[in-house]
Amino acid sequence: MVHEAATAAPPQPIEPGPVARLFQSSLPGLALEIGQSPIDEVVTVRREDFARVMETAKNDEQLALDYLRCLSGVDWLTDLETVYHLHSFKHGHSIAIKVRCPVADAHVPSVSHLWETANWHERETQELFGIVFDGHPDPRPLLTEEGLGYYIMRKSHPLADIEEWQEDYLKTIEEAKSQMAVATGVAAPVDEKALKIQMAQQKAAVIKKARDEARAKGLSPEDEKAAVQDAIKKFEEEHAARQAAAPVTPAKPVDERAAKIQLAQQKAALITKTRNEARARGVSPEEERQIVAEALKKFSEEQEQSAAAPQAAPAQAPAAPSVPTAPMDRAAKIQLAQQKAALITKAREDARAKGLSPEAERQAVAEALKKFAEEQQAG
Amino acid sequence: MSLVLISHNPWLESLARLAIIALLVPVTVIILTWVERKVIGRLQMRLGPMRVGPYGTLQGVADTIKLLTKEDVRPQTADRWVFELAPFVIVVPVFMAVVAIPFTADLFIKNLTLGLFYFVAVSGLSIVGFVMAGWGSDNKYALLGGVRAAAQLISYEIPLVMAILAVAMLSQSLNLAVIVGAQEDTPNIAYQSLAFIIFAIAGLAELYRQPFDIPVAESEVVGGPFVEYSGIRWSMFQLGEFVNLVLISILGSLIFLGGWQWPWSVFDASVPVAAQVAMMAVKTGTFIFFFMWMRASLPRLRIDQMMSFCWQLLLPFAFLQIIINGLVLVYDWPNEILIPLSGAAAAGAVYLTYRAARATGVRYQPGYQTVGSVL
Amino acid sequence: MLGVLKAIQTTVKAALRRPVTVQYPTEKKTLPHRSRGLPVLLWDFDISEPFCTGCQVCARYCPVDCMTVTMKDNPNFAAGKSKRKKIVDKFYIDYARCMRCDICVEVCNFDAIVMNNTWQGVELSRYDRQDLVMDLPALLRQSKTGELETPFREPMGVAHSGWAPKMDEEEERAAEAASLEKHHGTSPDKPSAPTPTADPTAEVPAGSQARTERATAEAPESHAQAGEGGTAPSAGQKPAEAGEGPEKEGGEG
Amino acid sequence: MVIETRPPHESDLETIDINVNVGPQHPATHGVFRMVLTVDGELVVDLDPVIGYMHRGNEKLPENCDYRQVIGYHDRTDYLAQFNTEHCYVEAVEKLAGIKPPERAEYIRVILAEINRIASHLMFFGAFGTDIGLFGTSFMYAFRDRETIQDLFEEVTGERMMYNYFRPGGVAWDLPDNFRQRCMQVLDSVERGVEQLDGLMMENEVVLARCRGLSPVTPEDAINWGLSGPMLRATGLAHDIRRAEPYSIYDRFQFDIPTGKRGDVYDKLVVRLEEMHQSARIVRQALETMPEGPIMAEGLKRVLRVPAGEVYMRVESPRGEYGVYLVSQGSDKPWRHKVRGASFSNLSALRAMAVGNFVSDVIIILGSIDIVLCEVDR
Repeated sequence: MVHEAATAAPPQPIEPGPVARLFQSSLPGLALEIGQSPIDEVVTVRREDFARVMETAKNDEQLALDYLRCLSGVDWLTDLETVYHLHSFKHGHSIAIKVRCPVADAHVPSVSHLWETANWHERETQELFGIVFDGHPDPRPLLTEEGLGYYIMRKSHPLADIEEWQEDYLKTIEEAKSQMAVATGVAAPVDEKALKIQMAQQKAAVIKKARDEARAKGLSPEDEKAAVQDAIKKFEEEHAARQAAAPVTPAKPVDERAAKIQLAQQKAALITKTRNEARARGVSPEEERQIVAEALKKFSEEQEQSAAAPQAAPAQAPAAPSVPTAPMDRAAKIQLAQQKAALITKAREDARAKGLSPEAERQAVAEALKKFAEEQQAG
Repeated sequence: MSLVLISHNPWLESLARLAIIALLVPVTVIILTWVERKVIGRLQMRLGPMRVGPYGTLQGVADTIKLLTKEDVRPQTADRWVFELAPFVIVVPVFMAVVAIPFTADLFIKNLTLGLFYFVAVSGLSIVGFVMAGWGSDNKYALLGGVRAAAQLISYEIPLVMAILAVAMLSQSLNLAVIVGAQEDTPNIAYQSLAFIIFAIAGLAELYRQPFDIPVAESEVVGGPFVEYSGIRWSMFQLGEFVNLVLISILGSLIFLGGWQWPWSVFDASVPVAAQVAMMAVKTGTFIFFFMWMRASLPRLRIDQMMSFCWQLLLPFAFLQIIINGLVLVYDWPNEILIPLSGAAAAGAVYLTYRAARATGVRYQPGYQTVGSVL
Repeated sequence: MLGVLKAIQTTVKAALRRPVTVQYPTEKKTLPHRSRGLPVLLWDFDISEPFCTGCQVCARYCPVDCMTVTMKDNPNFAAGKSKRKKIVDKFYIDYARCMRCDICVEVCNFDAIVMNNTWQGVELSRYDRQDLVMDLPALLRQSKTGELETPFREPMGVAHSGWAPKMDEEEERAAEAASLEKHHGTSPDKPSAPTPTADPTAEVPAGSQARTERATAEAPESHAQAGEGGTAPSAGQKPAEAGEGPEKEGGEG
Repeated sequence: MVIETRPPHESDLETIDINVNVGPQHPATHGVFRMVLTVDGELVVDLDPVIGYMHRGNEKLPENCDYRQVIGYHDRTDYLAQFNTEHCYVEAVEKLAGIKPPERAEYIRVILAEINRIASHLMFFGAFGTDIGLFGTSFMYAFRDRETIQDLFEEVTGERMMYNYFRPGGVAWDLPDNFRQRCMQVLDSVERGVEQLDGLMMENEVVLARCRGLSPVTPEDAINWGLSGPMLRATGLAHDIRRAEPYSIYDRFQFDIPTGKRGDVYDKLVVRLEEMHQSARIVRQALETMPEGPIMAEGLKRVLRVPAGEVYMRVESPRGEYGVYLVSQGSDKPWRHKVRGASFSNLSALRAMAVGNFVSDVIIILGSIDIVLCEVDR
């Protein structure tokens, strides 16, 4: 097979490029939307005749697009688009074929029977975008685990801002800010970012719950989606109603994570204690398990009483970042450093006044520092 | 027993000698781990251990301490006694073999008249240990490794024994001291060059070292039967392997390179003990270096290639060597005829392996599609 | 067997060549001039205050957001000693998160932050991840004590800050060459980034003068969100005049 | 190619095929990749690859980053050929935004990308040697040369691996003054190292016996599976994006495209070894004709806003075709940023290539694909 070096299709106004013209000739009378990207030509096709276009793309003599380079999904909020970049080894030309489908009915015919590599690409797009490829031999998710419930690459899936990753570190600053606000009596600024994230998580939970109910009732996929949609709408109205009813003043966030850890540790200690007693008494494994269970039940009842009691002791602010030394000797240290710095500048000044070379200057500074250190010991 | 250690009472005497061996062998193993890491490091253009002690000399000691203090874990679903006894089944036969191997004319524990026979019988036992370790640790990799070890060690046992048999035929005795004595003027390597080649390759396979480290291939079965062992149990496998390495090297230098006498015995009869020890050290050292050298430069064979290499090539040529010895002994031809005969057979074997390896394909230059620049 | 012999011969030939190991703690490889350790701040010895004015441009452009910067009014400015109206109050860099992508050094208008190219910048193992959060004194320590001799700053010709060349290359090359002879003499491997600021004899080369005007004029646009923590500067307010005083202790070899 | 898996034989001694988990934590999987092998004795009856352990959302996070902050993500998708991946992304942004980088910047990019290809192939030979059984020898030889290359990169960019050195419109800063002589010195020592690797592995009968004729791939299958790079060229197809669709200034250099004959594991070794020499050849030509001058396009504003549009830019990375499909809506953040990793398609063909061989062969076949898991899972 002779491979002449195909020159990149020159960018032209939207009148069809060479490959697009081939497409038009081999598929007469088909609605093709022609576009031009900096490297390849782009042909947008309706979903109904997508399968036929792909058949001809692969099997047609003139086109012979036998190499599927890249299959990517794009989320345009209103509808989902899949882009197929194809290349022909025989003629050396390449083209991008696009097909769109509405978000509600995200179905696209699969092309894994034409190109083997589409198998994995389609599985990945399916789990990240939620576009169902009809006729795919093995639609298991590829990268994420089963039953994730939401589609990561969709724009609707909230991308939490980077602050989200620094919770404990930022909590100290939030704490400091809210304490300072309380001290000065100014109302603590409402933290909309945390609110936004909470809202998104609740929404995802609502969607999941609605979907499970629908599946439990055994509805067909369409009305399952309808059920999910109105669940979301209901959730929004409630939220708006709650918002209007009582302006939310954020209660000081009790640090539940630390409390939870503490609770778990207490439980673990309790379990080991009861188990050792049971074993000391030489009890058979079943009774031993009952004893541990009772101890746990007793422990959880105590927890309820203590929770109903006045608010748990306010969680102590986690250690402020890296202020290890006691403030007193830090000031001394800074003071020492400043003296040293002043000494260095003075030594440098007179060295330069004498016009010494850089090395001699550095020695002068070093001696000054040594002398200063000896004075420190002596003093 | 000319050299008397403590007393003439045979029990006390052998007890003293066993004590020495029990002390001497672990020390040599510790030194050997250091030597191996240094030699392989040097072959790979790096320094090897340098941090523990001057030039890393205490590395072996540090490893031993780590292994002894490390907790030896046993998987819960492991077959308890099979798992726990496997290391002993591998190590004890090796130490038993040490008893029958004379290091020099009078430095040995017990020079048996059937020394070679005893050595071969005992070293065959450790194969059971591998299969026990493989089955006992209830781990798929260990199972695969154990089965591979059984296949390899059993099939390479036979050429090894044949090579030793050929030498024993020549010197008409199974007593190692007599064999060494027989090599007064010319070492057996000259007479039995084919047997020497078969002994070296089969010895390499017995030690499951490169290119025959299929049972413990770390990229395929991740350590084979030793996967689930740690701490002192794993160190016993390591001990067994290195003692085996020393033993086969010593045996090789005894029966092929003329033991502790050869170059001296050509000039004058009496050979001082120091010279004997030095001679033996040099010869064993060359063998050990040869094994380490192979480890640094050869990749691993596939299991079916290894098996076919043993059964279709090593074994027939081992029998050929025995037939040649038989002819020479029966018709009383002078031993010197063995040199060309055995040499020719060895050359034939080498050529056959060369052609077999090359049959799978010759290295060739890639086909170029020379398209100049588009300018 | 020829191939096997060739392989064996290769390993032996390799054994005869000198081993290449560098025994790290005792002998250390000399770090190249541009080596990127972790970011540190520079200390202006003449007015004995950091160069950083806390303008948070680096914190905004950091892809992993590992910096937290707060700003305060500069006491020296009130005392008339320094030109900087604002000075950095608290500056935290979380070394555990920083990926050393050098974007902060590129976007800093005041050349206040630089990549540490000494071994201390790399030897930072700690027992607790919290200790890797460096506060202001820790960040300034190295340039204060003069360990950081020649930090690498890209030559002026390049999109120094703001991804656009601020001035033409010849003028800047001339400015570099001038300041270079004065301090280093002709060092063989011309450190490609001599100190950009003026040399002590108060003769301010045109290059750095023009650059500081442009840095202040082009205050970070509306892009700047309110920096979290502490009094966030309103976007419009012009950061202080860049301190251009005599050459920095850190900068001078 | 239809794979007939052998029907389980009904001997009287009922044997079952065991599932061996060549798990995410295994020396031969070059990272976190898991193969569930159904094994009958030593013969692999079925293979189910499991990926996704390294999925870090490299396509979702850039939708929240400035166009310059995204470069860091490309260093971490293919961590053995960062300059090639950065080159691809940066070219994509330049094509969208219509920026023309100056000549010197193009030369710097080509030189560094080609040296990075040598470093990546060296890494392949090191890892492949360990898979096949060489006890670390090939690793040490390959890494000694790779260290010299990494030192050179550290002198240019300051980093040994995650460079973040290319920018849309040029490169971050200029080369050091002694770069030309240092580069020649590194190339010579690396070429000597490649000769050493060649001597150690390529004519070694054991390597020949194990790799020759192992899972041959026909050109039609290679195209159907979407293979690219050395995997494709090993089957005899001379498809190299630097030659088929020349980007940047690759059309100014003379170099050959090595191709194999039967697409088996040995051909892949031969092709990669030869590519290292060709890359050195390109670098030498580029070093002679590299002009002086600016290294950053003019008139770039502080915040780079890319006009709306889309582009699928592909580059010949050491593993194959590395593509970036960039869709922008005109803001300073990309709307959709899809990365086509070469190892993703190459790995999808593993099952078809591996079933029917021995366990030790499957390990080499996986090694010969030279996968980088971050590129597969993104």
